[in-house]
Amino acid sequence: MSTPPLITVEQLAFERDDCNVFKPASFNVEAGDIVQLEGANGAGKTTLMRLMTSALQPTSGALLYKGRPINDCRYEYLDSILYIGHQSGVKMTLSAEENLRWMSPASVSSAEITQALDAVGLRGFADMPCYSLSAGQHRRVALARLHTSKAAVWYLDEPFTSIDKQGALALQQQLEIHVQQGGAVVLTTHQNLPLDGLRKYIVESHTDLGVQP
Amino acid sequence: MSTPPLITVEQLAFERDDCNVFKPASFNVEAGDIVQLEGANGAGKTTLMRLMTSALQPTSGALLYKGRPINDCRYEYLDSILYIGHQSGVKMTLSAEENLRWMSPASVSSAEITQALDAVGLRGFADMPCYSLSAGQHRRVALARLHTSKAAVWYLDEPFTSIDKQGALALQQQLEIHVQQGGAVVLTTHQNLPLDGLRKYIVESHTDLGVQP
Amino acid sequence: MASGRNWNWFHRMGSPRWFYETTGRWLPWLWVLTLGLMLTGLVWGLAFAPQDAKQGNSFRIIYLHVPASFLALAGYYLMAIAGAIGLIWKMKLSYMVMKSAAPIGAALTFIALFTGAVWGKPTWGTYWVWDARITSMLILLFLYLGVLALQYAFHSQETGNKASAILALVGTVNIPIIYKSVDWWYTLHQPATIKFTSAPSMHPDMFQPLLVMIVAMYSFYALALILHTRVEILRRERKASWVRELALQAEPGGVAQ
Amino acid sequence: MNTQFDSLQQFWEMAGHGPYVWTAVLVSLAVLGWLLIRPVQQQRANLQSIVRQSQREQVQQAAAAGLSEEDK
Amino acid sequence: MIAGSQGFAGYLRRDLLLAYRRRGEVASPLIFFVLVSTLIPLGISPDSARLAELAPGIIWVMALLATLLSTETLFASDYQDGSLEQLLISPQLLALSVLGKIVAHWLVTGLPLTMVSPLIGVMLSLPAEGLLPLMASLALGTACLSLIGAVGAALTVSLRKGGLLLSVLVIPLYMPVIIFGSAAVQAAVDGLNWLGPLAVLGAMLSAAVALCPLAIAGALRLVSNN
Amino acid sequence: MIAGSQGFAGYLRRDLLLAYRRRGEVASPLIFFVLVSTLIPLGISPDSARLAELAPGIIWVMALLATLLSTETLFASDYQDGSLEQLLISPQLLALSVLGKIVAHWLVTGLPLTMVSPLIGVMLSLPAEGLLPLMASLALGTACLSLIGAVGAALTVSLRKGGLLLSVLVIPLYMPVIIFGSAAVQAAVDGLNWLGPLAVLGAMLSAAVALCPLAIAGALRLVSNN
Ligand code: HEM
Ligand SMILES: Nc1ncnc2c1ncn2[C@@H]1O[C@H](COP(=O)(O)OP(=O)(O)OP(=O)(O)O)[C@@H](O)[C@H]1O
Ligand SMILES: Nc1ncnc2c1ncn2[C@@H]1O[C@H](COP(=O)(O)OP(=O)(O)OP(=O)(O)O)[C@@H](O)[C@H]1O
Ligand SMILES: [Mg+2]
Ligand SMILES: [Mg+2]
Repeated sequence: MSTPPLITVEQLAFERDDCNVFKPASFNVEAGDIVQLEGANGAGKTTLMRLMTSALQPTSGALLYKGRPINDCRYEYLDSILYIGHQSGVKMTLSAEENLRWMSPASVSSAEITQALDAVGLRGFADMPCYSLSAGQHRRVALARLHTSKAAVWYLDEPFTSIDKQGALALQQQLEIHVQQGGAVVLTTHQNLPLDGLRKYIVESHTDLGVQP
Repeated sequence: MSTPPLITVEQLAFERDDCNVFKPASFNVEAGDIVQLEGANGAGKTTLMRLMTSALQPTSGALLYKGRPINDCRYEYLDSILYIGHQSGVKMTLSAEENLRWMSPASVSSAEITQALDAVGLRGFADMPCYSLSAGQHRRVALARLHTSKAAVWYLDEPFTSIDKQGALALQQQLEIHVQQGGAVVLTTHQNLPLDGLRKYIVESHTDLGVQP
Repeated sequence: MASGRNWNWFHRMGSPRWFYETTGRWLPWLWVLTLGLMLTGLVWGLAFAPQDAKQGNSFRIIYLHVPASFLALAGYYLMAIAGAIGLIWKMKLSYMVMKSAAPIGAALTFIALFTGAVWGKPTWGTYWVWDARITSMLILLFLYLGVLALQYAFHSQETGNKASAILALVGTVNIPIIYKSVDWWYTLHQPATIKFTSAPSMHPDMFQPLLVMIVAMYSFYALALILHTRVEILRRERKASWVRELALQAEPGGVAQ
Repeated sequence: MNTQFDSLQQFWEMAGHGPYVWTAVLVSLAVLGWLLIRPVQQQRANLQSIVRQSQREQVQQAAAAGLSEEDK
Repeated sequence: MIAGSQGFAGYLRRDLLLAYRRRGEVASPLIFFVLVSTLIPLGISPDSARLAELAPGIIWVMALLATLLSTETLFASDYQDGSLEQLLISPQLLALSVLGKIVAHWLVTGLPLTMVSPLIGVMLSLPAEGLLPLMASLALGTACLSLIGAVGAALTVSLRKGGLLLSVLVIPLYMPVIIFGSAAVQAAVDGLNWLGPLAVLGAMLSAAVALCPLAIAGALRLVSNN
Repeated sequence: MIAGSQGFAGYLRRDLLLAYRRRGEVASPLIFFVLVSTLIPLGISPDSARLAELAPGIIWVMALLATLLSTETLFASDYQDGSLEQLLISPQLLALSVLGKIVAHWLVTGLPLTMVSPLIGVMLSLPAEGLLPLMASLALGTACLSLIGAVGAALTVSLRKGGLLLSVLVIPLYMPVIIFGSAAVQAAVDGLNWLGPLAVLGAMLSAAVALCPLAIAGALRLVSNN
């Protein structure tokens, strides 16, 4: 018997007001994959991603982790994922360093924290409160988690928002390294990513109300 | 005597904690210009733009509107500009329509409001409260102001954030039409814009603490 | 231009460096004056002044209570005026003065309240009554605390300064109203049980040390305000070259810890 | 002028009012003293840190100068 | 349209609409007022003679708290979503737009509170001759409180979670209002002239209307300037 | 590290750090408590005999309000900046992490409030024998209030600006606490046995510690599910 895929999405669907948000989704995520959820504004990418992190409960369908239903291995699954959403959970009153300290696993050392902040280009800003950071710097604090996390699966909802060109390049490299080391990435973005082995999953709005530009 | 430029930025500087945020900026914006403020994260683009909208008071330097200091013609100037920042001023509890109604000049008719919402692809979402919109839809509500505003100068801080590809194309066309009609646009974005006649102004961080990726 | 000349003194006074150097020359004298007067007044009041006929020795608390009360109130106006000057003429030095005046004023108000409360126990049999003056003093403490809290709530010095200056100004408009209304409130409700001993005819032997203590407290206030302001100046101007030279003179080693 | 008290003991007790008077005096003096001592301490710390910083910058400048000479 | 009236009327209308959207919540100061007033007999004594003595003071203190709590959010959400910045660069007189917001605030808090106060008065056994003065003094007084509170709200708007800091800043400034407000009611109950204290409240209100919007405009420009 | 203690201790530590960052503001419930207590004499009467009668009730009502107001923001900022979502998908027992947050909340509000209450007691002429029962009942009672209030805060967190709605939800639940709390103090002042009411408070607290975190965890999951 072959090993089951890392994550299996089986006819996953979510209803708001008795109406599916997107067409039920089915796909696998394997170690080494970068999956880009694609779709117009309002198609349901964020909703699907939150379902996959188990923050939302699906109305129907199943989410399997290594072949087992998510409810049977909830903590194991949660321990192996990392999610950065539109709102990144960065505390405005804490400094970048404190934020990262708090959002990283307990086993991460101070040196690693400093390294991670350096890596996202926040050297010198580590002890400023986050409300005095620029939009991009703020986002970088959240992205620094990618350097300290031990999670195998990264869920990134529009990670490139507000990040400048060099930062975006660095992040793309980081994603590639992560999947080369056997991790997996699920992300959304409206930009074209020149990444090897990128797979796309098109999220289709279920209603006829999708954005019509 | 030649007519003075629409907007003149003269050695404009802003200090935080006795330290310039960016190297003093000097440039002109003429009718028909699209000026892109470029610079790494934290270089000071947002700060410079807020100075130009007069939301911030500069520490030194001058901002001229049609050759006159801004303080002599404040209301005239404010009447002719439109600013959409990182935070767009969209009220979560109001519907898209109500938000746009409120943010548009009093002379705009209901039909124009509906048209504007259609134009940004929000037909069918007009009367949903904005907290149930997706990130991109939310941003589109703010951008709908561009359709109803009579302002000549648009200040747009990262307008393409969260907007999908088709939306971004439509926005670029809109900017071009605006400047062809004699308007002017000052914007920031980290993407490359394939716009004719785009001019760049590089914002340079004054400190040695800029983001080092 | 002529008017520019007239304002020269004003701008010179607004220069932190001028303030620092001038007050530097006064400081030794102020220290001597303050400590001398304080010591004289206290020893005189506590040990030599005759005891009060009705209140006995507890009356000696007056030598701290009244001077502190005076300066607590005067200090608020000084703080508000400094804030106003800062807001109107954008003078950095006056913000520094305002910022320094807040903790001093709050501390003096606390002393007035504390000594008053302790004094109340032997004379009235209770630590606290809602007398008009006492209530006003308590409100004054709250006003000070508000200014202090706002000052430190902002990350940016300057915003904190300006915000608390606005608050201090609003408070100044309100203080007379507060005092008048509290007075009126008290006369409306006045309970018969307690009569404030206002010491109508104080014996000169009691009064002279009080006078000394009042002068001492003014001197103390000046000293404390100058010391606090100098700290602020150094902190704000730490990059200026005159500060560096000065620091090298004062602490040539600079390596202690 | 004479003291009102015959002995230190009496001065301390103040005919029963000692606890009140002395708490008031000691607390007041503590607060007043704190108002004077704290700025003096802060001033010293400030001066020291300014000196240290300027020393650090001198070292850096020297290093930079050394480097540029090597470049030549 | 320069410095036209759109600023005042526009913000007044918008804030009323926003309030209508959250109408469940706008009723809250009211319900807070009613609920807390019912806590008092629980905590103190259900004896009606005793309650009657306390009623003017208690009602006024609770009205003050209800207003204070609702003032807190006057500018906060506008600050967070960027509307405040739009207000600062709108081509209208800032002080007037701000006044529009405050009037809207009073219409959805102070006014309903005034309307419901006779009910509370009856519940706390306030004698009937105190009811009219209670309403009159609350109407004037809560308007003062909204104006003064708005100054504090403006100063603390950029501080995340400034809620309780706000109370520290403004409660001392509220004291004259509560003194004269409760005194008016007490005077009426005792059969004295209650128009005097009421006139003082009126004077305070005029002063506040004239000065507070300016202070608020200054404070808003200031705190957003960083 | 699955379901380890990091959830509880981690959130406890983090929230204490956050509180320390805003320490000026954390002192506020305290100052609020003191300030509002001074409003009472201004509104009612400076007469100490009268105040002494009211003191137990007033102090308890004010403590309740101070706790209530600070509970409001327990989850609000976490919800807005996305931290709450992170909490929901963290590999720890949700109820424990939540308990950590609540303990931190009590340490920065209920505890200081308890500590300062004798001062207020003295100012409101509470007889000396009431001071110890006041502190004991406040210590137990404010912990109850924090726990119950957190349930309301969790339920209202996703409603924008749920501040006052919260009070409507939780004040009725607070009533037993305030009844037994002020009864304990009153009993002591009247020379009766005050350990009885205190024991009831203790029992309520144990029940609340056991049940509230579960209710809160449920409410948070529910509320964020849209
Ligand atoms: C907490 C309690 C008290 C507070 C807050 C307080 C406050 C004040 C204040 C503000 C003043 C200065 C008034 C002015 O500037 O004109 C003052 C003066 C004075 N206080 Fe107190 N006081 C308190 C308790 C007492 C007690 C218990 C006594 C004596 C029984 C007392 C006796 C005096 C006297 C004799 C004066 C100076 C005479 C005068 O200026 O009228 N005070 N107090
Ligand atoms: N409120 C503030 N207080 C203190 N410093 C601030 C504040 N806002 C921004 N800064 C600092 O000022 C600098 C410029 O910030 P600004 O927001 O203008 O950058 P930006 O060019 O817009 O960056 P981005 O591309 O990330 O949006 C940054 O280094 C930032 O840390
Ligand atoms: N809290 C909510 N309540 C009701 N409807 C919602 C809510 N959040 C999102 N929606 C609706 O669900 C649909 C999907 O939203 P979602 O946020 O998943 O879109 P998205 O693909 O992430 O879009 P974007 O590219 O703009 O981020 C949208 O039509 C949106 O209006
Ligand atoms: Mg999305
Ligand atoms: Mg920016």
